[in-house]
Amino acid sequence: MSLPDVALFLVLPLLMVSLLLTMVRFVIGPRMPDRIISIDMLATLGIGVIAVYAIGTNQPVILDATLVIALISFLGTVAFAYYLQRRG
Amino acid sequence: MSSLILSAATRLLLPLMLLFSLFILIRGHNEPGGGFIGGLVASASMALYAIAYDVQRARESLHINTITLIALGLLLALGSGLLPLFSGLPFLTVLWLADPVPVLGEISTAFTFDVGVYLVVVGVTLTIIFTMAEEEEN
Amino acid sequence: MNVLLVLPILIPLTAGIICVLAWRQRLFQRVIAIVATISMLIAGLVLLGTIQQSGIQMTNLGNWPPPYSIVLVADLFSAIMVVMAGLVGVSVTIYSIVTIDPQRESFGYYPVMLSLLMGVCGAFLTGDMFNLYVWFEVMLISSFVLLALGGERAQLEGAIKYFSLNLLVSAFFLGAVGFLYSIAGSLNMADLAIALRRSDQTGLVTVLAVLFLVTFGIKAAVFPLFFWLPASYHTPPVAVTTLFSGLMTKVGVYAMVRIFTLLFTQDTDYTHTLILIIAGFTMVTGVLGAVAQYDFRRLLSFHIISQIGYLMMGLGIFTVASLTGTVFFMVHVIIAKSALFLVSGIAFLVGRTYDLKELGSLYKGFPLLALLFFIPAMALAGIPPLSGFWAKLALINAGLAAHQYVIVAVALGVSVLTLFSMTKIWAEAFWKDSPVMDAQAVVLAVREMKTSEMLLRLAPVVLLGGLTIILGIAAEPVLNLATQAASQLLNAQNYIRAVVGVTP
Amino acid sequence: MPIKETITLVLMIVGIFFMAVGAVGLVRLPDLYMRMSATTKSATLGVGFMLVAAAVYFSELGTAIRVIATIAFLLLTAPVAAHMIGRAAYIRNVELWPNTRDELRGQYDLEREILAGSPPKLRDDLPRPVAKNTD
Amino acid sequence: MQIILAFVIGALYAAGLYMMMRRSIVKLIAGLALLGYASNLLIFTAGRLTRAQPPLILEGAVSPVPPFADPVPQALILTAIVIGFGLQAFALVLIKRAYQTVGTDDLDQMQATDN
Amino acid sequence: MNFFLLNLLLAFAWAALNGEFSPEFLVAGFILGYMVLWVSRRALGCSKYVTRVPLVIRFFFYFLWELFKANIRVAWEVITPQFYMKPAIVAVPLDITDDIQITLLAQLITLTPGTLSIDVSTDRRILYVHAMYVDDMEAFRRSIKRGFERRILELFQ
Amino acid sequence: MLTAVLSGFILALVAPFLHRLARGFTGWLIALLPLGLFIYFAGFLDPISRGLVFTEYQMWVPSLGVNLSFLLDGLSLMMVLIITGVGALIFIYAGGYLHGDPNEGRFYSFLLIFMAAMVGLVLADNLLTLFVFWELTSISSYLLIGYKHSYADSRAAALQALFVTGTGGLVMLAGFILMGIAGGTLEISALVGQSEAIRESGFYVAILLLVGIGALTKSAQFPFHFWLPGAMTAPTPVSAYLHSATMVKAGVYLLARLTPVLSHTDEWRLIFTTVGLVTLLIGGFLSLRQTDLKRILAYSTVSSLGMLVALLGWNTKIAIEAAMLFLLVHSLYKGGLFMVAGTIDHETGTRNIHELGGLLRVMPLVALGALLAGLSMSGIPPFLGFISKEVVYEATLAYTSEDWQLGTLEGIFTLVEMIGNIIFVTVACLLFFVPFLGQQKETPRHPHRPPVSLWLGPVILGIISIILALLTELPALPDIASVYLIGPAAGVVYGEPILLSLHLIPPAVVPMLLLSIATVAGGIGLYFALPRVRRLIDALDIGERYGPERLFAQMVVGLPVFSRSVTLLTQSGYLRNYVAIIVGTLVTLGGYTFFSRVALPVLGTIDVYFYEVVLAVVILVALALIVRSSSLFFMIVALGVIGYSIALLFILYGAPDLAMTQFSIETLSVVLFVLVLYRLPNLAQLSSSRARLRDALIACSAGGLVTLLVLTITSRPLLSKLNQFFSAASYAEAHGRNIVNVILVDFRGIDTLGEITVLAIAAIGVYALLKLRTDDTIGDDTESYEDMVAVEAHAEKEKESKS
Ligand code: NA
Ligand code: NA
Repeated sequence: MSLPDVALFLVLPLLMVSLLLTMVRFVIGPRMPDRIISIDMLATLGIGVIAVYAIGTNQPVILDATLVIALISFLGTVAFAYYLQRRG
Repeated sequence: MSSLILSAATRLLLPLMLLFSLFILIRGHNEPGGGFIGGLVASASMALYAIAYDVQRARESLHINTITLIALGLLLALGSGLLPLFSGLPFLTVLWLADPVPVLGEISTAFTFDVGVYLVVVGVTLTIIFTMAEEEEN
Repeated sequence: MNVLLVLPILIPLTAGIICVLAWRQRLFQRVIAIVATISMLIAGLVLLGTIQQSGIQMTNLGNWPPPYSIVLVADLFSAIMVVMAGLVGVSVTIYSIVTIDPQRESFGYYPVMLSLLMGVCGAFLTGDMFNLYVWFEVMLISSFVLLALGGERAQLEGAIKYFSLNLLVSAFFLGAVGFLYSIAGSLNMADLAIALRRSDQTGLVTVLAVLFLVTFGIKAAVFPLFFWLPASYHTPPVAVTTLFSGLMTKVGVYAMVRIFTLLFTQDTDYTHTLILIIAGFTMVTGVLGAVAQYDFRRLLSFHIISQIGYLMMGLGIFTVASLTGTVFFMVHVIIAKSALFLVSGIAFLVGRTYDLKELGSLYKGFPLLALLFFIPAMALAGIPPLSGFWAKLALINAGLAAHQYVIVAVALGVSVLTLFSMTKIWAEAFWKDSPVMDAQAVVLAVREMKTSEMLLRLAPVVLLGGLTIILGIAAEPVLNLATQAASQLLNAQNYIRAVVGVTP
Repeated sequence: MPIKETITLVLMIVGIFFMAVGAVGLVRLPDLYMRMSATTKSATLGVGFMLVAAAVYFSELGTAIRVIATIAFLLLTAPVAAHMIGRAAYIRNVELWPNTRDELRGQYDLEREILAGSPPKLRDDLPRPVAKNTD
Repeated sequence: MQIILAFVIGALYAAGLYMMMRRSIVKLIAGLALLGYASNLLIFTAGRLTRAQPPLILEGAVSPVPPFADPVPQALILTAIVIGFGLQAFALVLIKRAYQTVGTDDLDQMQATDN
Repeated sequence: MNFFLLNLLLAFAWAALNGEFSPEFLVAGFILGYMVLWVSRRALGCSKYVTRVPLVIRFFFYFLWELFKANIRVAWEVITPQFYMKPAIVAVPLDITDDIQITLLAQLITLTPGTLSIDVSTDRRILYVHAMYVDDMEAFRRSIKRGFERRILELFQ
Repeated sequence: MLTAVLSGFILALVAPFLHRLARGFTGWLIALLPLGLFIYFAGFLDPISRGLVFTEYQMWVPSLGVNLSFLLDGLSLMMVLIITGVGALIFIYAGGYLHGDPNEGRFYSFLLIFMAAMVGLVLADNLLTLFVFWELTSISSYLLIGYKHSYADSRAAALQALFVTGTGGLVMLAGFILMGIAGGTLEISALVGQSEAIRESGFYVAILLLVGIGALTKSAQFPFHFWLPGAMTAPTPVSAYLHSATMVKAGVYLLARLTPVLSHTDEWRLIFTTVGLVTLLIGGFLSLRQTDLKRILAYSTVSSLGMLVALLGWNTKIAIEAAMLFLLVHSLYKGGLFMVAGTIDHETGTRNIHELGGLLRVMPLVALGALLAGLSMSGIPPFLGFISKEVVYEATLAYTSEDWQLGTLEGIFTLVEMIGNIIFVTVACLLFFVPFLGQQKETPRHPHRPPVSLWLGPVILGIISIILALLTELPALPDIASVYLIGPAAGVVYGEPILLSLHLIPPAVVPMLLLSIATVAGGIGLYFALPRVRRLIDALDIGERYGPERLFAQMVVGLPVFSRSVTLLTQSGYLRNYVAIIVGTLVTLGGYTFFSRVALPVLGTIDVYFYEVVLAVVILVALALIVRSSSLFFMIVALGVIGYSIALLFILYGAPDLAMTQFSIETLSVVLFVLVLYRLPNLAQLSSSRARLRDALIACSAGGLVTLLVLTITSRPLLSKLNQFFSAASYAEAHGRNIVNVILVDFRGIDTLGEITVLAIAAIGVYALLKLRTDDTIGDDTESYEDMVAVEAHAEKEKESKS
């Protein structure tokens, strides 16, 4: 098993399992902040997926996307928190 | 209720994000990126700023009316397309500067067009977000 | 290269940008808008002349060879539509100057109106399916803004429906374009025409044709997809309604005509019969809606639908004669309907209501307005020798020649109902004595208004009303043009050759 | 396996381990605050490892810089996000695990938008901040 | 994967349309957003999926090394996404204003001006 | 002066992002950085950046170690079926006063698994931290103050 | 001839201004035009009697086969002389009748338009040109009937007339076009030669029916007759001119004009004879039960028109002669009688026959006019009416003159004719005896001696009737009626020249004379028996209660109600219904097309990786949550999940640009959502479970269709030439390595330009929508919501009160 294969067929599926677990929390909640941290986690996992996929398919270019996610997804979470805190 | 931690972090993030947005804009012709994504990242930074502080401050730090920014962006994009008409070429034909400019590399009307896109995206996103946020604050 | 083709898009865009830069300069914006729309009209006319002289015009934007670039193509039909856009633009702008309130003017009314015109002209001129989508969206967002600008409750309620259903169109359109690309691997209409003619997946192509039929059908407000129109068209200022009625649905019809003459001609027995059926129902439901109305503007709005049926009828019959009818009808209905909407606005101005039961005494008190209503109204009803008569005659002629008796019968019946509802307006708003306002009060109300403002209000109506008469009495040149346009439409090879240089 | 690939592999495995821990923690831990403690950190650490793995694997300066930038951004932003959510959750009365001792109770004054900074001591008698439960 | 995505797209359309048919004005927004996703994914899938390199030309090369993803649907979707963003922003504000003005989130209460 | 440093930093960042530390890129980065700073000058206000490189490096490794330690602990907690934690929200009195420093402290605390800065009091004198393993509240306060806070103070002296 | 037609239209344009100058003399002044035309056309009498025809041809709209071609032959000449001659008298009459009316100028305009259109109609040789004028007469008639527009019944009558004749006209238009298709030309003169072709084209019956309906509506034939009595709300000059002398003759004229083209078939005879006779009877009987002078005249006009149609339907040479003669005679006496009725109304303020009496002393000259016309109408010598009645009887009797056996059909025809004529006599008595003789009664207005303009017309028309009759027996003078008018006209209709010789004095005691005498006797008898007969007719109460008029009235009320219910059905106001219908349409049409034309795709092996499935699952789960969620916030978060997952999909399939854009947009969308939805309520569950099921079914079938399409389309590979070109040219020619970006800014730059325009406008829209919020922004032609709803309530109330 070559490294890319490990990345694609071992690490990536594990990441996906993590993703599913995250979705479990997303679904069961119980409160909104739980769901927000789920999608925060989702973004983090996304970065992981991209990194692993970059290794697995030899595409360094897509690592640029991680930068964008790292910068931007934060804004989403902040907005959610802002909303959560103020809504009433 | 503002957050000290968020405000302080934003002060650091804002320039980084703006810089990054320019980076994405400039290399867009050759690598993933371009005016859209660049513009979106730039507006994200300002949006963050507006959330961390307030819209008024964000508007002031921009120094330019967002709607004017939109118009300027459109004008730049349009102008880039109009330029070739003067050389008898069809609208939106890309013209290249003979010599490459340091850093930016080879300059073309495609690039200025993309800069226009960047400005429009920033202007639009910020107009929308600022207006909405001001509405909320009232 | 051909600058002429780009001008109808560039003029409103440039003017719009200037207006945005001069955000609070209302006077300046008015001047810019007038100059821009007049220039558009002139550019359109020059384009029309050029095409008549030297055939279909094409420019490949970005200087890439077609079918890879986005091309702007203008055949006679496109050019006629551009001219109509210019005409409506000029009329509406003049009318707007006095009727649009300062608040709207200082919140981007003119730039948005100009961008609507830009989108409309883009849609008329583009030779690329996805680019058509983009122009549709330009048009759409501009219309959303114009519709909602002001934020009155009725406007918002109308806008929500308009908005939702039109976004549905966007979703369908986008999907359909995606499918088109995924079947034919191209986006250029002429190139697609070749590819679809050669395609062995004729069944799928027909399915796509139906998808587009529904998509553009919503846009064109045909039965049973027209709901957004009567829900919203009567809510914004009349200038906006006029702009919409003159151009928005017509873009849908234009697109329909374009693709069902250029792209989807494989299974005309099925597709065009379907169009014919839709046309019939559209005419009937539209006119019934109008008959049911007692509100000046809503009645007119329902008529838009009915008229769309006639336009579709010409496409469905699918002969040179019938398409001639469609093209001529298009010119006629844009002019007549715009005039009527503007009249409704002036009637409101005098009577302070659109309710036909409340309106009245206008014939006695404001005979000029009565005349300005009567002419386009009769034109719309197809009374000779006004423009509508020739339009209907051409369609009925074509229908009978093609043995499409049912649709002809429907068209004639609807014509009667059209007359019925036009005379209803006439009887209620003009002949009848208003329960709240006698003729003297009307005269006073008219006198109270500034003469210069009244002149600006009436000028576009006089222009358009005059055109219905001219178009009626001197129908031949325009019919001739329409015939040429129709034969260009039906002989798609010319279009294809003009764009990609080869014929299928 | 060459050394570069081995390092990559190890980094990836460590990374996925921490990420998985984060995900499991997210599901398992009993209250929101602990879930946040677990995920934000573990996942950030994990993803950091993976990014470094990629940097090692591609061994290019450009990629490496981007990776470092990404990690830096993550380290900078993730805690801010956590703080924002945690604070909002607390203000919105998201339950603490029953055994949690709480020195923050009663410190928020939402009307005046201030958080009191009085000397720390346990004040179980004070009411929790009043805020409507809306989600 | 195209097969699975075909079903995902179908589900997105179905859910989007279903949400548009609800009476709550807020659900309408969700419906519109879902339709946007659906259309984008549709173009993406209909343009054929490739587990391949992005359509980028590497330094030193003059054309991308096959197999690479078709850039055309990507460009189209990008345009569509951005347009959709603009429309969505407007939709949001419109709906909020409507809610404030009409005073209800029930679309059935917004039918007086229709016929 | 601080601006100049930050600008320089940005110039390097730019060059780094481009993966090319040629003079052109540095100049360009400087110019672009200047533009960026100009745009965000209000946001930044005046703040003191004293760069003590060795301290930073030491601090960095200290932090990494803490991070790793805490991670292992949380991992253990998560993987093993039983829960061992003793959570508490602890009010940590602050000696540092500067916004950036407080933020840095809060960030570091949050980044360490098992602890989470929830908020800073409006008067900036107390940091409220949620922690999973608090046997003794006072001991926890001390550990924060002697660990991260002391090092940050050193860093920014 | 074109000039003759146009002169009327042009004068119509200036008439109101002329009226401002001429004031009381406008009628006289304007009458000069018809008089001039009359004289001009009279000049053609001689050449045309010698068999010449005059044509004029001017291209108009050749693309549609419409030319301004005019034909002046015997038929059109007679018609045009009636139109201009009576017209001149009517303008004079109108000048007196409308004196002082504020809208007098406008009235002349309408009347002139009518006259010009009528002249055009009878002169036109092109069917469509004829139609153009035909419609113009309808419209001008509409405006004239509704002249007293303040009155609801005037407006209703105007609409009724327009509706009936307008509908008929449109039907006729279809017939004309079919005739043009069948005969290959629209020129009537050329169609005469194509009559064989038309009869054999398969369109014949259709043409006959369509054109017939046009003619019958215009000429007020049963069952379309009802509009004519209604039209009596018009000022009397209009009734006299349009609704007796000219416009209502247009249908008869058309039948006459098309006789050479369409007649000589059983269908022709059956249709027109039957309709004519039925109308003759119904009109006659109904005229007896009226008490309003004008309505009496109107029904008797209906009856007369029935006679004309029946005669043309009968289609023999003599019948045609009789029709032409009666047409002329009727125009002369009925026009006169209307003017008399109008004068009485004008002077006394009433037209009710029971309120009138003894007017002979007040207005002797009017009485003279009435007497002359009445005598002509009764068919008493020496009036042209007498000759006409003789010829009419001859038409049916002479048909079998060879063996003197009256067939059943002929018998019926003759009988009906006779009943009709008897009623004419009765009506003539009624109109003269009741108002003019006996005791003078108290009337709303005290009658004065009317001015010359108000009696001149009837007297002149009566005198003409006598002169024309006398001329038939004076060898020294030209027999104008036979040689110049009826002969040439009948010749045109018959299809070959007719040498006609009418006689005032019958050559012998022929059956016709006996019938004539019997008719007059019967008519006078009926007059005296009228009160009893009237009761009988009232008891029968035909026509008005169950007749087509009632039907029309119900339609006028019912049509809006029906329309409203249809409209409410479609335009329900519920967005969800709209979406459901639109999607339903898409699914139905698309599904039908798909399943009828496309083979279901054969699915290959599912080539899929675990991580891809997970992403799909995540999307589906989030979808399910959105659909079921009741929390707004949850919805937003779930949308974010879908957006992020799609972005990841984009990464997996080689679209980093897309992924980056999707991520950014998604996040910014969240910010927007959060900012805006802040104050919106949670997701209420408002629909019933049945509605939810229905919607779910529709939505799922739409989704299913999309899925099927995607599967089918992607089952074959795509060869994209765009991709090939772009990837080859991106670096080499456009100098960019990121092909997607190069497409966006270079290959398809205009898309991007449009797209940023969309963004810009959206931003302006958001800005304006949020900032522009004052309650007084309603523009000067924008209604407020309350007003709109008020209209709605109005309509509802209306509907309720009607039902
Ligand atoms: Na921690
Ligand atoms: Na979104």
